[in-house]
Amino acid sequence: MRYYFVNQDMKEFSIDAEIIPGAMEFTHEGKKSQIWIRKLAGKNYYSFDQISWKKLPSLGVNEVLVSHSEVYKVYRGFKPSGLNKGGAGALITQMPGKLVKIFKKIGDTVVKGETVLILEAMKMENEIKSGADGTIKSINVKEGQALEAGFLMVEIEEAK
Amino acid sequence: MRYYFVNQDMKEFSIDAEIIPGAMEFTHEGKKSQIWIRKLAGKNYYSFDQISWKKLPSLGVNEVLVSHSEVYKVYRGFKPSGLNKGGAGALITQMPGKLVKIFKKIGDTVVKGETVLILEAMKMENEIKSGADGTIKSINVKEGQALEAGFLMVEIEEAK
Amino acid sequence: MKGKRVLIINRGEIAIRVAKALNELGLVSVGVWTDNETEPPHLEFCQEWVRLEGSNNKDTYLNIPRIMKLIDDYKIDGVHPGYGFLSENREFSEALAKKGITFIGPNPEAVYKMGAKDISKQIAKEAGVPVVPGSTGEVETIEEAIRIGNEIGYPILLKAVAGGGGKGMRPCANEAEVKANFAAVQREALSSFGYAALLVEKYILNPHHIEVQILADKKGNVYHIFERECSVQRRHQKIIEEAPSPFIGTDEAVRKEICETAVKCAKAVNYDSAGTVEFIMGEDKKFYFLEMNTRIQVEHPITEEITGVDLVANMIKAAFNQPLDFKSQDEIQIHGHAIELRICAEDPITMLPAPGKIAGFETTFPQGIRFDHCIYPKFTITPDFDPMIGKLIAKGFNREVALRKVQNALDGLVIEGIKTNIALHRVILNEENFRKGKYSTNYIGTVKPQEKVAPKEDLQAFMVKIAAIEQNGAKA
Amino acid sequence: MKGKRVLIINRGEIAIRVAKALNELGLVSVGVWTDNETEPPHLEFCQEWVRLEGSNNKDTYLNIPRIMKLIDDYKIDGVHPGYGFLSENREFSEALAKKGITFIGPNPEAVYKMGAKDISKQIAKEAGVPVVPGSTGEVETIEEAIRIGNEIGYPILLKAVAGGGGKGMRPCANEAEVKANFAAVQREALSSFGYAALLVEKYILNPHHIEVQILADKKGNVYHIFERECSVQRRHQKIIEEAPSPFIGTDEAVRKEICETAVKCAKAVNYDSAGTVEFIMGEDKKFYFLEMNTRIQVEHPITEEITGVDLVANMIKAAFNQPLDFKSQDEIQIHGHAIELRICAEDPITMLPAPGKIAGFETTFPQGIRFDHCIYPKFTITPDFDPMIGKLIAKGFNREVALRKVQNALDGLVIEGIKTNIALHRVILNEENFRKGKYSTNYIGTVKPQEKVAPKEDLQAFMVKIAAIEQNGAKA
Repeated sequence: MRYYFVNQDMKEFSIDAEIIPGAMEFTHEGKKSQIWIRKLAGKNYYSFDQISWKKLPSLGVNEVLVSHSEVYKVYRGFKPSGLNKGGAGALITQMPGKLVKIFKKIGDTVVKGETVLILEAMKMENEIKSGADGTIKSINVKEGQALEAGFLMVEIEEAK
Repeated sequence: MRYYFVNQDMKEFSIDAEIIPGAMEFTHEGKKSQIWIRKLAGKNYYSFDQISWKKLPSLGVNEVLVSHSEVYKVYRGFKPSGLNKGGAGALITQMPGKLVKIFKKIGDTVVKGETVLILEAMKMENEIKSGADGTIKSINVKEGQALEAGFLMVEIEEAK
Repeated sequence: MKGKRVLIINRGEIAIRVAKALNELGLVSVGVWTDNETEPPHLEFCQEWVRLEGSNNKDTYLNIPRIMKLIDDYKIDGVHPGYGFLSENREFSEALAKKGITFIGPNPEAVYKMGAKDISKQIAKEAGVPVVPGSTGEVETIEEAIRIGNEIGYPILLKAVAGGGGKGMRPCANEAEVKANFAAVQREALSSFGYAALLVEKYILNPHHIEVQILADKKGNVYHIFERECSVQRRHQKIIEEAPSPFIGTDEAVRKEICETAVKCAKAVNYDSAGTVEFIMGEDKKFYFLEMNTRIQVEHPITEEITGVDLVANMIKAAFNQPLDFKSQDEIQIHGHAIELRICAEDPITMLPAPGKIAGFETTFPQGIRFDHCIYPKFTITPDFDPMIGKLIAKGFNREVALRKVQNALDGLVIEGIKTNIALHRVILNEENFRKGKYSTNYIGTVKPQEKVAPKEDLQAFMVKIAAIEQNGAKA
Repeated sequence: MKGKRVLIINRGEIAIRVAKALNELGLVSVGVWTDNETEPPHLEFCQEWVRLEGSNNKDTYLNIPRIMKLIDDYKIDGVHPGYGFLSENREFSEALAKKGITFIGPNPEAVYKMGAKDISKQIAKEAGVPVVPGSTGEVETIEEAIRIGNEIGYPILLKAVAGGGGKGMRPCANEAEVKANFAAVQREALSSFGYAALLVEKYILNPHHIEVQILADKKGNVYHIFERECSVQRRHQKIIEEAPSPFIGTDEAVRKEICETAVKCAKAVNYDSAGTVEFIMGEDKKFYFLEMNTRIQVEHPITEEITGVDLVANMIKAAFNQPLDFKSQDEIQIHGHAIELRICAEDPITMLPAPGKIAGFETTFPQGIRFDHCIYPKFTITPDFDPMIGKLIAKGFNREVALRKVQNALDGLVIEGIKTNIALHRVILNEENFRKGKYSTNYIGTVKPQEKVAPKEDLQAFMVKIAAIEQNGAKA
């Protein structure tokens, strides 16, 4: 079975794995490896050799874990839109926050590094800059709006 | 709905109760009372006034809790037989242990206070004495046998 | 005091710490929940839970009228503000005083006097406490700057009156540098703040932030509970604290002097609760008064650990005019060494806040660890509050043992689902200068431990998760 | 020392305590699981888990050949025995020595000498340590008994040689009582033990059980870590311990004397690890050597709390010939007060063991509490092991504070599904004599706190459970 995985930094991994009794066997770049799981006092432990065991804090995956089209669990409120819109022209919230100001409107031209909007998070104002030269294609937020992480705020049509 | 309850000391209770939103309303000896339940950080809390709250260690009941014929949970391995055989002529294990010695056989006469058998528990030998004068009616154990709590070891026919 | 009903106007780990002390002393701890945090973990330790209406801090933890109403509605006898929020708000403590409600903190007068920077400096001066030397007012000319430089001794700092955040200030090692820089700093000041006026003050190289814990009662007894070293900072916020200070080390004369100076400051404002006097100390171990915090502080646990004094319990006793646990300064002694690491929901490299929802939380600690926190699995850290979610504290027979324990504890602290500064702490604890106890407030800026943070092994963590999920035959 | 692989041949809270220390010191903690306890909670703190085949203690924790095989199979460098099991077994420590495996405990010679009661008493005598005065051998006649009585002073105890458990002994306040009782005790001895011979020894009224913690290294340094008062006992087993001893109190002369006497005992057997010298102390504060325990003890935490010395970590360092955390006796000082309550799975009134399965477990503790335990929800306490499942330890600035904290902690300790002695501890902590620190080993027998244990409110608990079960819409 093949698994896909996208971490907090939008980096993507994939790996093949099969279930064997008490463990999971992985194949990565031709190498095989097993990870054993054992329960103790109600908690999960994992081991690579069945002698050394480490506690597993939770079964929850905080990023996006997909196994052949089946989404396991999404803790950080990533909108699926966030997944395939990681490009330079997509301004996506990296943390929950409140939109303070938008400096552009649809159709405006922007240059790479130009501040498009200001997002307030954890009592700090963050200038969100354009990742590319181009024109504003869509604006999906308005000032004062509260946003969760992974929200696509603005799309920029990159100049060819 | 009526609930029945038998505690560790074989004492029995019964009470009437109805489910109301967020709480349970009890009627005992004509008096009505409510107990409110609220979840916090994954734990259950209970309150009698919705202001003072106390943590509830678990939903598990360690004794026998019966609601109109439905047995909820039995933690201490009481055999149902143990429930209605609390009399002076019934020798029931009060804790798990190992039977070391039986001094009597079926038909033997015993006097109240006479040692009938020895039960080893927590590295200590406990002399189990007859609670009444009478004759041994049944012996449900053999020497060396491991027993859980609430097991009816010996029945004594009480002398009239 | 027993049976008094005390409202805790705070949240998180400090609300828990305060509730513990109240319960232990036989008072009734009353905690609040707000509409943007309906199930706050601190309520676990509060005997009573009441609603503080509103969904942002202005309407809740900072809303004096609403809090006064709660006090009426629930027959409250006293209030503990924790730190932040209304803990150093004169208006609040006066409003309580008017109502005859016990404020668990100092008298309003002390809050006011130490709250205003200029006034507190003046009071310190008058009490004979050294403050950073410099010009009393604005400095118009190069000549005047040089005159002051010769007076207080070089190096000096040329600083825009309206300055801040590193902008519009420049150190000068001698007259020549003053001549060379004066005009430039004026221009910088003008362009940055629209106001060219400058100040001159002594420039302290590699300064240490050292503070002294004060505990005082309403009978005029003022004690010091020794010092804390808080020089490991980012964005002028502490992230690691130790007690006693490794910089003062075995120099008992300096320790005695700074502690007794702190007592002087507290006495100057008739201080009558737990508080902290902050100093800046130069490489020459000369120290100068910065400010006094008239509240219980985040880093109070390390002082509790090395002295055995329960600061929060004694703060409550003082407020209700009960005798403290001790009767003389000599009863208080340093015993061992303690270190505190602030665990924050932030990126370990950029050190920027990173709120989110906790997916997993596990601790496997050695003996001698104290973890003051408000973390539980599935707890959501919102942007509304400070990113600090816990304080990992180790006490050891000496600094080496404390370091060993806190390092092992850090390996046993696992928080999943959010970014934390745990990885940064790991680097610092292994960094040579820190291990030797040789660091100033420039530490993060110059040693840059954040650049040595190792990237986490995503792929392996990913495999372990898959194995666990499949073996549990569940989607967690 | 770092990287050494250490096998822990124990279970429960002490296996956890040892594993914590090993991990912290950078060693590899290897824990065992047996066939009658396949998921023991102590493995949570062990880095490696290995199987010790067998389902009763004779085949597992007491089976030396099997343990030696594990040591070979898993390349073990050292062994920590905890307490009980093989912790004071000369054969085991010799077997390890022969193989060159480090035994984390004293040398086999010391284990042997202090293990045999008669030899240890002899060694103590020779070292000039007081032992309970009495007849050297059997006493045949009344006249001889009286002679000894006059020699050692009344009251004396007439005691069957084969005696024990209170049978065949009688105290005599003077010659007349000796005359009156001698024959009777002989008869009692004959009937109970089939052997009439008697011993005479000094009878100590209201005795205190006071013990001194020893920590020694392999270089001949022997330190005392002050005393513990362990007089609250049932069936000659401790249930509450305090440090320092409230009976010795501020009498520093006696404290110094008993501690230095303990050091003498330890030096007499070239002691080189952590150990405890037990004394019996009379109302006159005269004390006599009872025995020496050549292992880490259950109640070691209270000593760690008041001195800041990590006994288990230092015991490991000593075994691997590493320097201890301190270099002189003066570095070790008493700081505050600590109390330990042993939490046992037993009936609070009869004090008889009551094993079973834990249904629920919750703790809500104040600051300054340490709970060494092996409890988790659904943990089954089997009759195979000691009924002690946890140790609730409080440290305070003084005894009053420690009492306050441990009492509050006890209210916050909830264990459901089994009977525990929590209710008994609650009575004792409220009992006047205990609060005043005025108690001897007769405390449980004479004050009888067990008779004041309040019956638990079954009906209310029952209603709460129903409410929770129904509201959770589950059968739990």
